[in-house]
Amino acid sequence: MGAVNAAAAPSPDPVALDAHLVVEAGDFSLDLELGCAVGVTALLGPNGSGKTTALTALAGLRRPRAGHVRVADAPEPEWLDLDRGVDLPADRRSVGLVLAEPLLFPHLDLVENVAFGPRSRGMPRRAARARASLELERVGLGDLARRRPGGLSSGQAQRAALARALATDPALLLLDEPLSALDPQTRSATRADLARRLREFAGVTLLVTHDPVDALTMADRLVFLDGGRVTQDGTPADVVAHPRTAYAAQVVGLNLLAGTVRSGPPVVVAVDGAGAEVVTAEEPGGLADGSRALATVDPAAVSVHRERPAGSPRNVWPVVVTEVTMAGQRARVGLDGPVPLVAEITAGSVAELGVVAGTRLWASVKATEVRVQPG
Amino acid sequence: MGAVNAAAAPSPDPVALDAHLVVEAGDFSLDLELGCAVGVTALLGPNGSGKTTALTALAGLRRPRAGHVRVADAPEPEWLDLDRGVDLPADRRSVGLVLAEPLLFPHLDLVENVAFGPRSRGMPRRAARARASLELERVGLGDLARRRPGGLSSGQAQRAALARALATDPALLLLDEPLSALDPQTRSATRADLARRLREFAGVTLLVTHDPVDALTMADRLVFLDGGRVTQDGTPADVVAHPRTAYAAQVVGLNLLAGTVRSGPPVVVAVDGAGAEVVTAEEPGGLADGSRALATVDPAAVSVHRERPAGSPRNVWPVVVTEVTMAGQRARVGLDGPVPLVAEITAGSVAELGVVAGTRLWASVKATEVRVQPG
Amino acid sequence: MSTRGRGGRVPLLVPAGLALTLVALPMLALLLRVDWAELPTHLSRPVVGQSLRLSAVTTSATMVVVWLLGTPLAWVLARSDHRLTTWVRALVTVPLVLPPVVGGVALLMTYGRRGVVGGWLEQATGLTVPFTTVAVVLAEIFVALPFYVITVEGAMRGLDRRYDQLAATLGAGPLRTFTRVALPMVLPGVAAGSALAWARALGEFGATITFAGSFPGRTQTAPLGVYAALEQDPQAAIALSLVMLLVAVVVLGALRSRWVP
Amino acid sequence: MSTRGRGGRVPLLVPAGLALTLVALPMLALLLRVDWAELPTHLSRPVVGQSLRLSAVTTSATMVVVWLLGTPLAWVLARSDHRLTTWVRALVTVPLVLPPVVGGVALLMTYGRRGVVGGWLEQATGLTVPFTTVAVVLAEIFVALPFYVITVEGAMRGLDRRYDQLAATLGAGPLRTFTRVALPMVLPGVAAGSALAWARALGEFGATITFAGSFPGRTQTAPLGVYAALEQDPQAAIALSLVMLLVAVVVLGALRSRWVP
Amino acid sequence: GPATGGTSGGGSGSGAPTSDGLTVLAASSLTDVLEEVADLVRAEHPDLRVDLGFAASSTIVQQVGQGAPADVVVLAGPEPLAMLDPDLVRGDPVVVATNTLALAVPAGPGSDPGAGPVASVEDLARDGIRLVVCRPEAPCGRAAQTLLTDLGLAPRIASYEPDARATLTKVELGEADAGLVWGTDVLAADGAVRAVPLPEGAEVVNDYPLAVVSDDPAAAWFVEAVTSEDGRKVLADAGFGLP
Ligand SMILES: Nc1ncnc2c1ncn2[C@@H]1O[C@H](COP(=O)(O)OP(=O)(O)OP(=O)(O)O)[C@@H](O)[C@H]1O
Ligand SMILES: Nc1ncnc2c1ncn2[C@@H]1O[C@H](COP(=O)(O)OP(=O)(O)OP(=O)(O)O)[C@@H](O)[C@H]1O
Ligand code: MOO
Ligand SMILES: [Mg+2]
Ligand SMILES: [Mg+2]
Repeated sequence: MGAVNAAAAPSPDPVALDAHLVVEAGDFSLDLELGCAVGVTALLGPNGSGKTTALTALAGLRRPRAGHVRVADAPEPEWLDLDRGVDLPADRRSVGLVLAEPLLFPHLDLVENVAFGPRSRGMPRRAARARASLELERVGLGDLARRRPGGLSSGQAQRAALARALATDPALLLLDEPLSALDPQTRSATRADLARRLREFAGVTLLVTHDPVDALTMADRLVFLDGGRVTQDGTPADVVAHPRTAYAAQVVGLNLLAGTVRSGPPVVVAVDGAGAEVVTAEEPGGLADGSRALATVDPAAVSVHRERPAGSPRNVWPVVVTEVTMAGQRARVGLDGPVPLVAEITAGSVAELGVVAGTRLWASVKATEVRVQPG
Repeated sequence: MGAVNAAAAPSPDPVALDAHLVVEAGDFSLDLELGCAVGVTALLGPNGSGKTTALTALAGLRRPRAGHVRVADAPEPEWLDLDRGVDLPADRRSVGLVLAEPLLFPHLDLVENVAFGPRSRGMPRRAARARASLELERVGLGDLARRRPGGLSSGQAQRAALARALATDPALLLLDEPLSALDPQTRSATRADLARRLREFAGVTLLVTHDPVDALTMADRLVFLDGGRVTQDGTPADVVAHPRTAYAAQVVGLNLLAGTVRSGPPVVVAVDGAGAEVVTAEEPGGLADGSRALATVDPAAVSVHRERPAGSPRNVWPVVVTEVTMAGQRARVGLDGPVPLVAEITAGSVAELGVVAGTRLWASVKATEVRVQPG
Repeated sequence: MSTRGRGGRVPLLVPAGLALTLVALPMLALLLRVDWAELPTHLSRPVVGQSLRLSAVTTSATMVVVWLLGTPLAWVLARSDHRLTTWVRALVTVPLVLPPVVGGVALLMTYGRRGVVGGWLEQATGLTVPFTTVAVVLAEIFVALPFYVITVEGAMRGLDRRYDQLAATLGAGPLRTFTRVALPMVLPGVAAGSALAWARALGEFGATITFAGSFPGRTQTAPLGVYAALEQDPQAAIALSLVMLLVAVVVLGALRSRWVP
Repeated sequence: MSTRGRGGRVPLLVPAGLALTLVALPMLALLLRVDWAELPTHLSRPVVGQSLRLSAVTTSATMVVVWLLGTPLAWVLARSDHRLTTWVRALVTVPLVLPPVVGGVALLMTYGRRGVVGGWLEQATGLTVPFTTVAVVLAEIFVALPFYVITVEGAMRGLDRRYDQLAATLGAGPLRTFTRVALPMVLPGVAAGSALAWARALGEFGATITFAGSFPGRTQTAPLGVYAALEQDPQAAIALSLVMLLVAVVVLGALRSRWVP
Repeated sequence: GPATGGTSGGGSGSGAPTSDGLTVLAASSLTDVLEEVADLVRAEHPDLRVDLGFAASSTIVQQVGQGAPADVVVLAGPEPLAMLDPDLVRGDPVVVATNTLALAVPAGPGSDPGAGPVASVEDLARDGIRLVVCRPEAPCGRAAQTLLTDLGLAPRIASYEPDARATLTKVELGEADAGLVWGTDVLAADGAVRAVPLPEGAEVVNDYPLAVVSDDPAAAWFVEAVTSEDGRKVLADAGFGLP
C-alpha cells in the first residue's frame, strides 16, 4: 500500500479508495465522499439517486465539477484532483467496469475479449492470451475460450465480462447492477460465481444493486444514496436491524414509520405527516418525550380484515389496497391509509377477502410487533 | 343466444364459444378444444405452450389447419369451419383484442382511437364518438378523451386499449397478458379497473396470463395448456386444492411431486424419476398400492439446515441451492436434490446459512405437511 | 466531447478534416466566385427562369405520380411475405445504383420511336414521348421512385404488424387499414422519402439529357440549364448553381434529423 | 401473405403494379433491344473497354480516398457532441441533394485555372486539374464521399457508446478504440456505405462531364462512354449499358438485406 | 408543329393550313443568328410560337431519329445530314450558309497577340499547351481533325467537347489555351476570345444544310425567312459565308 495512504488512514481497515465527487448533470447534483477499504462496498438507492453517475465519475468517463480520487494500489494513485489540475483519462486509471449488459466485443472471441485489456496496456500477445485464459478458467468458462459472444447464454456472457474487467488487475472494480439483466434462475447461478470471484479479488469493489439478495450475501458494507447524498452507511446487519430510510427498509423488507415519541406507558410514535399514532410495547426508558424515532413493522405482523377487528391489537387503521404481488403462497399487499403499510398474507386470504387494488380493508398491528429506534 | 348453440349445449352454463383449433407453426402444433360460457376463462401455461397461437387463431389472424369456431352471440356466428370452407377474415369476426402493449394508434386521440372500431363497422361519426366517450368514461379516462396516446401513462394507455376493444361490442374478448408490461404498482391499479369492467361485460372473455393474482382474482375458470394441449381445466379453487402439473402447482405456489403410492402405514409416494420416496401422514384407506398420486408440499413447510437434522421429520434430503429470490423478509430458495423443491425461509436465515446458489444444505419436510391426491 | 484525450485524437482529426475539405471547399469556392453585384442581372437571364420553372413543373408532376403509385407499392412490399417479394424489391432498387445515363438509354429503348412501347404508341395514337416534357417526367420518375419506395417501405416495415391486426379485429378492411392506420403512422417516413425523391428528381441530369435532350422551355430543366449556360453564359450558370445550392441546403434543413438511415 | 382479404387489396395492387412497371419496364426493354448475336462484337468496340477500364481505375482511386478519409470523418461526427457537429454533418450531406452538374461547376470554380485552389496550384507546381483523370476522381469523391460518411456514421452512432467507455477502462486510447473496437463492429455498415459510394461514383455523369470533360481513355468513364456512343454507335451504347446494368444488379445482390435504411 | 399530339396531319385538312408552332433544331454555332431569323418569322406570323433548340449536329440527328419533335433541322455539314433517317425528310435539303474553322485563344488582358502561350499554329505542338476541340462525331470535330492533318500537327488534345460552343466556353473560361471552333463563334464571343490567324489555304470550309422534317406549314415559312434577303443579311453579318 502506498505511502500517501498509510499516512491518511489511521483506521484499522486502511482506506484503499479515497474519493470526493461533486458532479452536476442537468438538474441533478451528486456530492459523495467515499472512503473504502479492500472488499465489497454495495451502493444502493432509488432510481436516479446517482449511483451510475458516481461510478462513471470514478472511472474517468464523466468529469466532476470538483473533488478528488485517490486509489492507493493503482500504478498512478492520483486519479483526480481538480484543484491541482490532475484528471487522468479513463485509459490511464486502473479500473474494471462491469455493467448490467455484458457488452462483450462481438467481433472478438472470449480469449481476445479478455486479452483486450492486457494488450491495451502493452502486455505481449502471448502473455495477454495466457492471462485471459486463466481469467476465463476462474469464472468457469475455460472451455468456451474460442467462442464468439454471440453464442453465449446471458449468464456466461456476464461472467466473461467480469473476467475481462479483472484481467487488467484493476485497483478499483466497479459493478453497475451486474446481475439485473439476467433472468432469475441465471441470476442465482451467476451470483454464486460472482461472489466467489469477488472473495479472491484483492482490490476495492463497488457494487451497485437494487437487489437485497446481492446486498445481504455479497457486500461487507452498504452505502445508501438518495438524491446524490449518502443517507445511510453501515454493515448489512446494521441496516437490517436499523434501516434509516424508507428505501433501506424496503430493501430489507420492513415497514418504516418515522415520527416523534410521546413517552408512555405506552410509548407512542406520532407518525410524520399522517395524523396517526403507533402504539408500541417499548419500555419508556430509552426514548425521551418529543425525541425523533423510527418504528419498524414486519409485514407478516400486519393483519388485514374485512370488518374492523374487535380484539387485542392496539393499532387499527382503515386502509385501501394499492397493490398485490404474489410469491409462492404468500401475497404482499400494499395498503394506503393513515400510515402506508405493506402486509404479507396467504394466497388463500387474497381469494377469500377478494383483495384487488381498491378494496377497502382494516389493517391491525399488535403493539408488541412494533420495534422502535431513535431516529 | 343463437339456435345453433341452444341445441349444442345441454349444460346449465350455455356454451357461448365453441371452438376446435388445430394449428401448425413450425415444429409446434396446437390442438385445442374449447367450450366457454359467458364470463372470464383464464388460459395459463408455460412460455411457448400455445396461448398466443390460440388467441390469434380465434381472432382470424392466423389460419388453423383444421377445426371450427362458433360464437353464438356474434352477428355472423359461424367464424370458421374449414370442412365447409368457412373462414371469416378478422374484420368480419366480432372480437376485441388487447395485447401486453396498448398499441394505441399514435396519430389519433383517445376518442378517435376508441371510435375507430365503431367507425370501421359503419357507425356514423357522431354516434361512434359518443360511444367512444362512454367507453372511456367506463374505464375512468373520460377527462383524457382529447389526449394523444403519447401523453399517457402505461396504465392509462392499457385501459384505453381495453375501451377500444370493447367499443365494438365484441362477442369474444381476447386479452393476451394485458397487465404483464405494466410495472407492479400500475399493474395492481389497472387490474382493479380491468376486473370491474370485465364484470360488466356480457360476452366471453379469454384471459391469457402468467400471474397467479390475475388467475385467482379475475377468472371463473382456469384452463392450463402445455405443448399445445390442455393439461388441466377447472375453477380456481379446484386448481389451488389439486394442481395437476408442476406449472399449475407453481402458479399456486406449491411443490408438486408426482409418483406411485406404496400403501402403508405410513403411506409413501415413490417420486417419478428420482430414487426418492416421500413419507406422508395420510390414511392408507383412499390410496391403493401402486396407484398414481400427486403429493403437494407448501414451501413454508420445507425447512433447510446446514447439518443433517436429527429430529422428527421423516423426509430428509441433501440438496443444492439453485436460486434465491426475496420478497420482503421472506426468501424463496430453489433446491435441487433427489426431489426438486422450493423452500420459503426468512431473510435472516439466508444471511445466517450463507444461502447462495451452489450452497449444499439439508432439506426436511414433516410427513404431516404432505398432501396427497390421486394423480 | 470532453476535451480529455483530445491529443490522442489527432490521427483521426487530420484525415477527417481533409475529407471535410474535399466536400466543402468546392461549395465555398462557388460562393466566392459569385459576382454578387451583378447577381440580379444574371438571375434574370431567360435560361434561369425558364429552366427553374420547368424543373418546378416536372418535379411536381413526378411527385404526384410517386405518391399515388409509390405509396401503395411500398405498402404491398412491406406487408407481403411472398417469396417473389424479395425479387420485386431488388428490381425496384436497381435504379438507385444504375448510372442515370444507362437509365436514359433504357428509357429510349422503351418509349423511343423504335422502342418496345414507343413504336406501338406512335402507331396507335401518333404520340411520341422522347425529347418532350413527358420524357423529362418519365426520367425523373425512373430515378426518384426507388428512393421514395425504399424509404417508405422501410418505415412501413418498421411499423408493428400488430397495429394492422388490431385494426382488422376492430373491423377495418385492408384499404381502410392502409389509409387510416399505416399511412398516418409513417408520415415522417413519407416526408423523408418525398424530400429524397424530390431532390433526386430535381438534380436529375444523365437520364434526362439522354432521353429528353436539352430543349429550352421544354426539356431543359435546371441542371441541364446550368450545363447549357456554362457554354454560353458562365455567370448565369453560376447564378443558377447558387439557386440550386440554396435549394439543397433548404431541403436538408427540412430533413435534418430524419435524414440519417 | 395469407390469401385472406386478397380481394380487398386490389385497390392497392393496381397502383403498386403500375409503379413497378414504370421502373422495371425500361430495364426489360434494354434487355429486349440487345442484339445478343452481335453482342461480343459490340462489346469489343474500343469505347467499351476503354471507358470501363477508366471507370474501374477512377472508382478504385475514389474508394481508397473515401475509405482513408471518410472513415475517420464518420467516427469524429458520430462521437462528437460539439454544437458545430450538426453543421458539419449538414455540410457533408449537401452533395447528396445537390444536382451533380452544380457540383461540377463548383469543382471548376475550385480547381479550374482561375479557381480558388487551381490558380495557386498551377503557379506553384505547373499542374492543372480539369480535363485530367484526377478531375474525374475529384468529381467522384465529391458525389460519393457523402454517401459513405452518412451510412458509416449512422452505423457508428448506432454503436453503443458504452463499448468505447469499456475499451477506455481497459486501457485503450482513442486511436486503439477506433481501430480495434469501433471499426470492426461497424463492418457491415462500412460494406453498405462502400457499395453505395462505389455505385454512385460509377454512375457519376453530370459533375464529370462538366468538370473533367469527355476524353476517351482519360476522362471518358463508362456513363460518358454510353452518352458519346449513343450518337455514333448505338449498339455499343446498348452493350455498355447492359454491362452497367449487370454491375448494378450484382452490387444490389451483395448489399441485399443491408440495403434498406 | 412537331409530330406530337397527333397533329402531324394538320396541314392535309380542308381550308387554310394551320400550324401549332414551329420547332427548329440547329447546330450550336447557329445559336445567335437563327434567333434573329426566328424574329423574322415571328414578324410575319405574330401568333406563331417559335421554339429553337441548339446542340451538336450529331445529337440533333440522333434525337430526331428517336422521335424528338421538330419541324426543321439545320446541321453543320453533309455527314450528319447523311445520318438522318431519309423517311423523315420532306423535299430536298438546301444549304443555307457556310463557315470556316478558326483557332481561338483567350483574349487575355492587353489583347496582345503574343500574350498567351499560343500565338501561332505552330505553338500547338509545344509541350503543356492545352488544346480543346469538338468530339470527332460533331462536324466541328471532324473539321478540326482535317485541319490538324492538313497542317501535319499531332498536338495533345486536352478534351473533346460535345459541340463548338462548349469548346469555345473552355477557351473563354481560360481552362484551355486554345480551341478549334467556327470563325463565327469567335465573332459571337464578343471579344472574350481572339482568333489566331491560320496559314494560307488551311481553312476548312463547312456547309450548313437545312432539312424539313414535318408537314407543318410553318416549316416552309422558316425556309422562306432564312433564304430571304433579310435572312441572308443576318447570316452574312454574323460572319457566315453564303452559298
Ligand atoms: N447527461 C445527463 N444530463 C442530465 N441529467 C443526467 C445526465 N446523466 C444523469 N442525469 C441525471 O442524474 C440523475 C442520476 O442518474 P444515475 O444514472 O446516476 O442514477 P442511478 O442511481 O444510477 O439510477 P438507476 O438505479 O436508475 O440506474 C438522474 O436524475 C438522471 O436523470
Ligand atoms: N410463425 C411461427 N413459426 C414457427 N413457430 C412459431 C410461430 N409462431 C409461434 N411459433 C411457436 O409456437 C409455439 C407457441 O407459441 P405461442 O406464442 O403461442 O406461445 P405462448 O403460450 O403465447 O407463449 P408466451 O407465454 O411466451 O407468450 C412456440 O414454440 C413458438 O416458437
Ligand atoms: O454541330 Mo457543331 O456544334 O458545329 O459540332
Ligand atoms: Mg444506474
Ligand atoms: Mg404469448
